[in-house]
Amino acid sequence: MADLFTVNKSPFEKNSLENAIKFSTEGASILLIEDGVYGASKGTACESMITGAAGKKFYALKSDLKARGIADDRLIDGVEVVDYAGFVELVCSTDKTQAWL
Amino acid sequence: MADLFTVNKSPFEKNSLENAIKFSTEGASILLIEDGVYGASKGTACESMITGAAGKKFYALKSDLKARGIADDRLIDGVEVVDYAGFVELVCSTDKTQAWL
Amino acid sequence: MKLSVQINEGPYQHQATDTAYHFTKAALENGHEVMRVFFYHDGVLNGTRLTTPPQDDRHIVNRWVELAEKYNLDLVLCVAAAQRRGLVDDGEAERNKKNATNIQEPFRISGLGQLIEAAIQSDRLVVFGD
Amino acid sequence: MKLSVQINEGPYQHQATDTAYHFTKAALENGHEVMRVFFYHDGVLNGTRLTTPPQDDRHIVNRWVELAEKYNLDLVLCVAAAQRRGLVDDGEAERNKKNATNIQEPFRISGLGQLIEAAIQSDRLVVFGD
Amino acid sequence: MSDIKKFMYLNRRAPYGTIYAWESLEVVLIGAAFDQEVSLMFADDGVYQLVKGCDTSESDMKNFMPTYRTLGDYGVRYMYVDQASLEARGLTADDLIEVAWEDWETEEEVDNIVEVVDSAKVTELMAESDVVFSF
Amino acid sequence: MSDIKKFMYLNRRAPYGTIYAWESLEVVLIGAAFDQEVSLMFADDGVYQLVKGCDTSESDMKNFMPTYRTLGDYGVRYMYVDQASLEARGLTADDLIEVAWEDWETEEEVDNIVEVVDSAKVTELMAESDVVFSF
Repeated sequence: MADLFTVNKSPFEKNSLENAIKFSTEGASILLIEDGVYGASKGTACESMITGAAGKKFYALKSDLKARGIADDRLIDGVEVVDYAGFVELVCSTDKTQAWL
Repeated sequence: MADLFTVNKSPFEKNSLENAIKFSTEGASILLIEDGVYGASKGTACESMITGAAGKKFYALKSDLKARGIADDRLIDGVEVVDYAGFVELVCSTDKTQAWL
Repeated sequence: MKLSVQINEGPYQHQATDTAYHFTKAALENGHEVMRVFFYHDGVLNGTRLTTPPQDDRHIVNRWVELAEKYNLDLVLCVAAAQRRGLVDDGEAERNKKNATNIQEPFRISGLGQLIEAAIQSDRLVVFGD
Repeated sequence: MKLSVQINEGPYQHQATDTAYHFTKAALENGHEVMRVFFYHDGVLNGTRLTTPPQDDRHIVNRWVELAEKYNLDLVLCVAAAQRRGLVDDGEAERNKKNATNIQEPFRISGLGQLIEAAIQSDRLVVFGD
Repeated sequence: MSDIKKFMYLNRRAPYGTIYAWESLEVVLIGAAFDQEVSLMFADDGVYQLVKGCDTSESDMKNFMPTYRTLGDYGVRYMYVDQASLEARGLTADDLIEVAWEDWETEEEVDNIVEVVDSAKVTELMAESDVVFSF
Repeated sequence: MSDIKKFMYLNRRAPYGTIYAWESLEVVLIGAAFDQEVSLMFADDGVYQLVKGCDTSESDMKNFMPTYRTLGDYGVRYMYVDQASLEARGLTADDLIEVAWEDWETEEEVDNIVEVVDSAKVTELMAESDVVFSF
């Protein structure tokens, strides 16, 4: 298994998502939380960060998507929505968790 | 007179400097403070933000430059170094001060 | 699994504490052990009993207390960070000659070694910050 | 000129407070009037008397106090922000049934109207934040 | 200078991830008691503050979207949104809430004071203001 | 799993503008009492933490540069710097402090444990670590 990276910053504000992708290995999981979930939206100027990232799996936290009004049909294809239990499961099923603040 | 914009973020971390330049008028003064002073360095990937900004005047706070080891000979040409008294003077001699956080 | 959690930010200003709380709660509810929640940097401000949030908002401090009581959770504030930011228990009040305390039980103030120990003994350390 | 200052961050975590302090001091030393320093968001944490920073570091809270005493400076903490973050004076302690206070004199707790008033009456409002 | 100043509240941060958006709104509400000319500007991630359909029930945070809708009653006359910021985020005016306004004395009404403006206009509006509040 | 874990302290923030760099260093110092394999990684604005010639006398903040120089004595064996981050900032290894290291038991000595590595190596080193501390 590879690592889990959490990203909590908007990709428009900070380069956290970009660098989490850059510095993670093939097979890594990247979980978008807090303002990080904006990175999961389709049709934005930052969309290609995720659509262009081969070999990584992306997740977004459900309650943070809902709080920000990002409906499921606006998500980039392949981004999986998880709840907090899913977050815990991701932490446990990967080698370690790195907060990419 | 035009406005004073203060920028306290590294241009590598956040788009504050870029947008302060974009949203300020001709003749505006832009003062780099705290981590914002990194934007005043020559030879960086962000250098063109300042060298390419026509019609704006740039300042950098002396004590913040010194704390970060940025010597005078590393400053982009035309960036003026001010101390806190100079900061106060800039605030008073411009129309208003906008913190571009 | 045995998890530990580190929190770098204070309540309300950043969502980090909220996320950490919901994560910790979910971990406990799903049968995992949470060895320790370590509050560092402004995170120590989670441990004050003097907050009065608006009635229509969540009470972040009390939420931690209830979780700690239900699961016997170890809530540790870093002493160095607490001193800088004015978080004081009886011991600290005596040592630093302060005439009041503001810590909420069962938060406790201890050293950074508690974070290192948690990192060594836990299967996972999960960090929440700004 | 008549200036006012707004501070959005707490001490130590962000440099904003340091910058605001040096700016305010320079303004006063250069003959300007500083009508008010208004502490908002985590900025209210500047007003606690319970901090004990390391001896080789600056004492941010005391620095404000000394400046206030020398220049009769008005240091105002926003009441709503203070309640969320556990900054308490005698009045707040009584109102919200808290058994301790942590405010440092001459900081005072008041409403957001004090910020609006400062913005109206001052020639310049200068904001320091994150 | 007259007693009436042009106040602009500059919003450049996303809601919920930090408290700045909400505590900034609290200033606007309190400020209504003072008779100033008030506008709000949303740029960068600040445009997210006005996106419709936010539901904070699962995240246990206070949903302050309803408060934005009442701003017309709190003396706010103009709410501007930077077009480039909106477009970069794949959003249009249709994704944003509407805020109505009515002058109780003159009975003048405006259906929606939320207005998308280009960058040059943002610059002009900020420059025209007497005080810009940043959070 | 053995009792010895590989700890990595990940530094991605500039010094002084926030306290994270300094309080992160305090963890490293305290952590020296525990026998783990410790490395520090500097990337993004974190590379600024190692720049020579900082002088905080005028800003009244504590200068913690001297503390970095002593890290070899605190059990830190490796200090890595991301090359791309360094180059984007117009810096080279010559701009950074040097940190010496000596193993008191074996008398093995290293003049400078600060090493500039490429992005692939950063990824590899992080992946190899058992715990990554973020501040």
